[in-house]
Amino acid sequence: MNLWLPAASTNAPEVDHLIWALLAISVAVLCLVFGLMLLYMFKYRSGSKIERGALAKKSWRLESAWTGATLLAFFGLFLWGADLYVRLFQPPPEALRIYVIGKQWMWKVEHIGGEREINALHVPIDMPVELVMTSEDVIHDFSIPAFRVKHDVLPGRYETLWFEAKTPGTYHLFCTQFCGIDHAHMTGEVVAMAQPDFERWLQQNDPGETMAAAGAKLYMHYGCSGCHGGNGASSATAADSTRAPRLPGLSGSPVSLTGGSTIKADDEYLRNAILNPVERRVVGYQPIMPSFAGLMSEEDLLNVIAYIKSLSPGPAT
Amino acid sequence: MSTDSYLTDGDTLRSWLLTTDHKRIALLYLFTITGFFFIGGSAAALVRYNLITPEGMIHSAETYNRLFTMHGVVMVWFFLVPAVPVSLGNFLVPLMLGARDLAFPRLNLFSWYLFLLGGFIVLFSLLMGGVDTGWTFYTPLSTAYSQGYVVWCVVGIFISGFSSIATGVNFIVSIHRLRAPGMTWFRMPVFLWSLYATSVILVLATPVLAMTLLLLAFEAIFHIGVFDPALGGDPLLFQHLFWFYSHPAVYVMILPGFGIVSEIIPAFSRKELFGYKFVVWCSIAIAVISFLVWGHHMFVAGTSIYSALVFSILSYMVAVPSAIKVFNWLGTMHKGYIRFDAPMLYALGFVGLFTMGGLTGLFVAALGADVHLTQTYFVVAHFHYVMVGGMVSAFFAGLHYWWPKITGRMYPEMWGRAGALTIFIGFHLTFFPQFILGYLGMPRRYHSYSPEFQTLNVLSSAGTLVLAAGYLLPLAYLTWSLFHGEKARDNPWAATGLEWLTHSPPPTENFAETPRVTGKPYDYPPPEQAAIT
Amino acid sequence: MIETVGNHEFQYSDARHQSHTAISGMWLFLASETLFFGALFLAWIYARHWRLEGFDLGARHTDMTLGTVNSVILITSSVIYAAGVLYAEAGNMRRLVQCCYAAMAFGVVFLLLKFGLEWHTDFSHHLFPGADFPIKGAARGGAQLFFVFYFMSTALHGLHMLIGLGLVLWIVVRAKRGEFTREYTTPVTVVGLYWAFVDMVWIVLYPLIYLIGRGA
Amino acid sequence: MARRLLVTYGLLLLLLGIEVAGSFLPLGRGARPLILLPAVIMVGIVGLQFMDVRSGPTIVRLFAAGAIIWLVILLGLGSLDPLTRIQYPVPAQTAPESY
Repeated sequence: MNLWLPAASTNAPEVDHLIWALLAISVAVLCLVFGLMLLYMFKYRSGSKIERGALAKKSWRLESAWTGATLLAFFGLFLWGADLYVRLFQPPPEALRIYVIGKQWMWKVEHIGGEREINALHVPIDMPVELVMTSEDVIHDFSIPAFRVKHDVLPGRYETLWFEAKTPGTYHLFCTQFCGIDHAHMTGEVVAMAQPDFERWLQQNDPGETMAAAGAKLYMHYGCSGCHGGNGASSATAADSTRAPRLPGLSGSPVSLTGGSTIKADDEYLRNAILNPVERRVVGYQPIMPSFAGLMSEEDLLNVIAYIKSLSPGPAT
Repeated sequence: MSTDSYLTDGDTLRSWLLTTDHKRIALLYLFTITGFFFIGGSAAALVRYNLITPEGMIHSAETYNRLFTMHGVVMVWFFLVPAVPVSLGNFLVPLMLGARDLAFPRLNLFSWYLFLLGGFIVLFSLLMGGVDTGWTFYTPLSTAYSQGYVVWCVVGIFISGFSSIATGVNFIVSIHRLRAPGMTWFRMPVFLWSLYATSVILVLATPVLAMTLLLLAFEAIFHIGVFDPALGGDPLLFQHLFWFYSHPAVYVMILPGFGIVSEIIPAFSRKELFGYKFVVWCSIAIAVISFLVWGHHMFVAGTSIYSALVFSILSYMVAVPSAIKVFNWLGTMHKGYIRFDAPMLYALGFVGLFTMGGLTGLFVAALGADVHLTQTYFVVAHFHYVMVGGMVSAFFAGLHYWWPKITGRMYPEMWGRAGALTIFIGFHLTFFPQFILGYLGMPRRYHSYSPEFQTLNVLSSAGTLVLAAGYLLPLAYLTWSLFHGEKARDNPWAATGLEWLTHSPPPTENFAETPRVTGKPYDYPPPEQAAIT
Repeated sequence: MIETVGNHEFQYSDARHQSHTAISGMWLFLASETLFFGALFLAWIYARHWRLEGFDLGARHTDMTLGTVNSVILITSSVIYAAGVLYAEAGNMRRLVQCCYAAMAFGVVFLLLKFGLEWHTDFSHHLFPGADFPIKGAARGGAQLFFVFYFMSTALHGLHMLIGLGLVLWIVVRAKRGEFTREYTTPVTVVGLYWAFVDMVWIVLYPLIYLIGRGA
Repeated sequence: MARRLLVTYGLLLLLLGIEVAGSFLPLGRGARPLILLPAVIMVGIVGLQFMDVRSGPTIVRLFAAGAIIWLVILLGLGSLDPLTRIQYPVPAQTAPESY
């Protein structure tokens, strides 16, 4: 029976400090409550003859004292917890992005270079890793207790989770949102490796075709080239360029939409644009793009998005 | 025992099944919820039996999923939410008010039949095909991917929800309109205040549950996409609507417990309740703030950061009134003349266990810690400490305290104390190891788990046996006391409160003439003056 | 059963005490009904927020003239019933019965227009969310969500209308039996509260369904 | 008394007219819920006139206020999440050329 959970990521010790602080406060309050209760039970039991003295009439001074103390302590705990939480939602820009797809009772993981894993996740240590996760059916939850992180994986949306592994080793991976019959078997292992080991592992499992390359093939297969042109540069003739927006340089740049809002063209925007194009229509284009919802599997979608992003300058993360 | 009590006033089946006497309806409810308590309890015992070995004693995960769902559904909607308000509440509210019955007696009887109908439909769905979604029915699992009788189960809960609304309306209107002459708002016992706060939550939260379950049933039948992202809906909408009801519902479970303990501790410390006004305003504050905090169930569910921050600070605010209550109970015991009868032991058990449950609530309200601790056995232990350690202990305390008034018989004192201690020990043995399991990361609702968690799980399953024995003990000696218990006097505890002015068991019309209230509710003189034999 | 002691049940001190209790009981029930529909309004906010374009497109497929006519009818019906309550308090039971009949007539017309005409045309256009939903393309999801809200809210409101009509009919029966006097008109007031609440729900539902989706 | 009812009836129809007219204004997509304003006023009128909130027992006003406050809690706090939910927080794109 081990009573100790390895703290294998950079934020794990901070979460542990918060939990130990909460534990300390709880034990202190428990000693106060249990101590007073036992003291009164013994000292003021009906048989004892000790002098009870005058009963305190005005109670509000005491009441406001312990209310104020509780409020102060709680506000401090809230701030500490909130600080950790907000940092959990701000992945550093240089994070290595790995795609995770939850499916009823298994985890599929895809690296940029095309390496694929089932119920396993190999990550380098001392480098921030950002998981971009979606689900193909019900809500799952990608949870790594040793890294003190978990986040629900929702169908129809991308959810992100980032951590920076610190100590190499193999740690548990659990699905912690009830997802059906074999929810208990939807587990796996997270292997944190030193940088060189990770590079060697990538080489061994390199399928020879990066996500972007796979995406290019799918781009042709699904007929995107018909409107957006061979390499997404909108077909040669100027007339056609009004049919569909140009794709090179799109990823990461601001896009102005009908209805007046402008948002950044990130993964979620590209996904929405493919699955229900009319929702986030670019200003100046007719809603003629068909919806690919239900036609394109999650893996293909991720690969096509990787390809579109590879057309833009800058990183192909 | 006076011959013409409400028990002997007509003994045909019809006089019981068509009664509008709040005391008889309370007994009908008491038998019903006891039945549901033991159904839910046996499901829990099977769940713990399965978790003895890492690969699970029950070989099929499907059966295990249906068992813990049954445990959740039956315990939440058919024992914890109704328990105190419908049994002790129905019996005592008119008596404590000095009234002859509740404001709408026929509505009260109708609410029992609704409760029964909802209960049978849910039991039918649980036993026929079983529901495998957990009592939280998260979509799209419950609407698109579940094989169980989810729609039937949801209809059953929908119907029993109206029984809660009816009870809530009855209590609120009765407390407003039927108080005895002289009983101003601040001369009312705290038990009535806590039932008032509970009824406010029942009336205002249950309708949202009704609509949520209706939307869920429509989605499951017609696949209309309200919650299914493939068709444009948002699964988080279901979670928001569900927890908008379900968090106030956990305060529906604990508030009556506060009321009972605030009655018992002054009675057995022979001392006035410390800070009466603070305890009263804390109950009202809990009823209001409990509606603002439901987001803390969804910190990792994918809601926005800002709403998580707002819900976290509000969750800390709702913990303050509960802390104030605990300090006031201790203040009451200070310089008191404490007697250790069974009700007092249960009440002290409540204070201890509820404090531990409440403090672990601070862990999961802190955003940083919640990310690690949520969806693990830490949360399971937290809400069992508050609900089983808190609410069920308070329910047993109230049951023993008012047993002479309800049945006219005294429960066997030594057996009562033995029951209290067994439950206290069995409870800790069952649920304390789960805190450690939760920190180590063992997820909840797992049919099989990794081997390193086995020792703590075996410890917890062993504790379940002691706890089960602890719960069967009162069932035995209370039933025994119905026939062979010593005759109870009208006021065995020399307690204050209008319910102790009438006979036990009280006549059908409660009071010969409506009592007048003159003083504060808890003026207990030190024992030299009021000798209790 | 409950033996009435001089026109009020035994647990009340006097008739006025019981009538006020019945009124406050109905008000509390209406508070719970408000939150029952409130959950549906939250679903409206979510669906319209995520699928704005499709949702409003779906809203433009509703028949606005019919909706507006129905609103006028329901407002008229609740004004007439309010007049009936005033007549009852003035002791003129014959007028009360007439007002009840008029209010019920308008209510029935509302239901006929809504379920007979409007739903019939909607079903003929296959507007109920399902396989043969006419609006294709990407806006389909949002439009279907709108019609989920449309059919569910009108069905629930219609159900409450039927209950309301039943209650008004019950008032007519009791008035005919002469149970109401100038002093004792509590049931008339209580049913008036319920009927006004049903009108309130429609007043809020009408713009959510017919107006907000339209516009330049 | 009948005059008060007729005035109420006229007021309600007037507000209904304003509402319908308002729906033709070129309001932006987001601002369309402003059309609900006349509806809220109408609900207030029906509450005050037909349900005579003012003359009934005091707790009627308590329950009416309670219903409104809880509705605001449900709709306000409930819609806080979708309105502020960043779909997919993407930091600025300045990553090293590692792959």
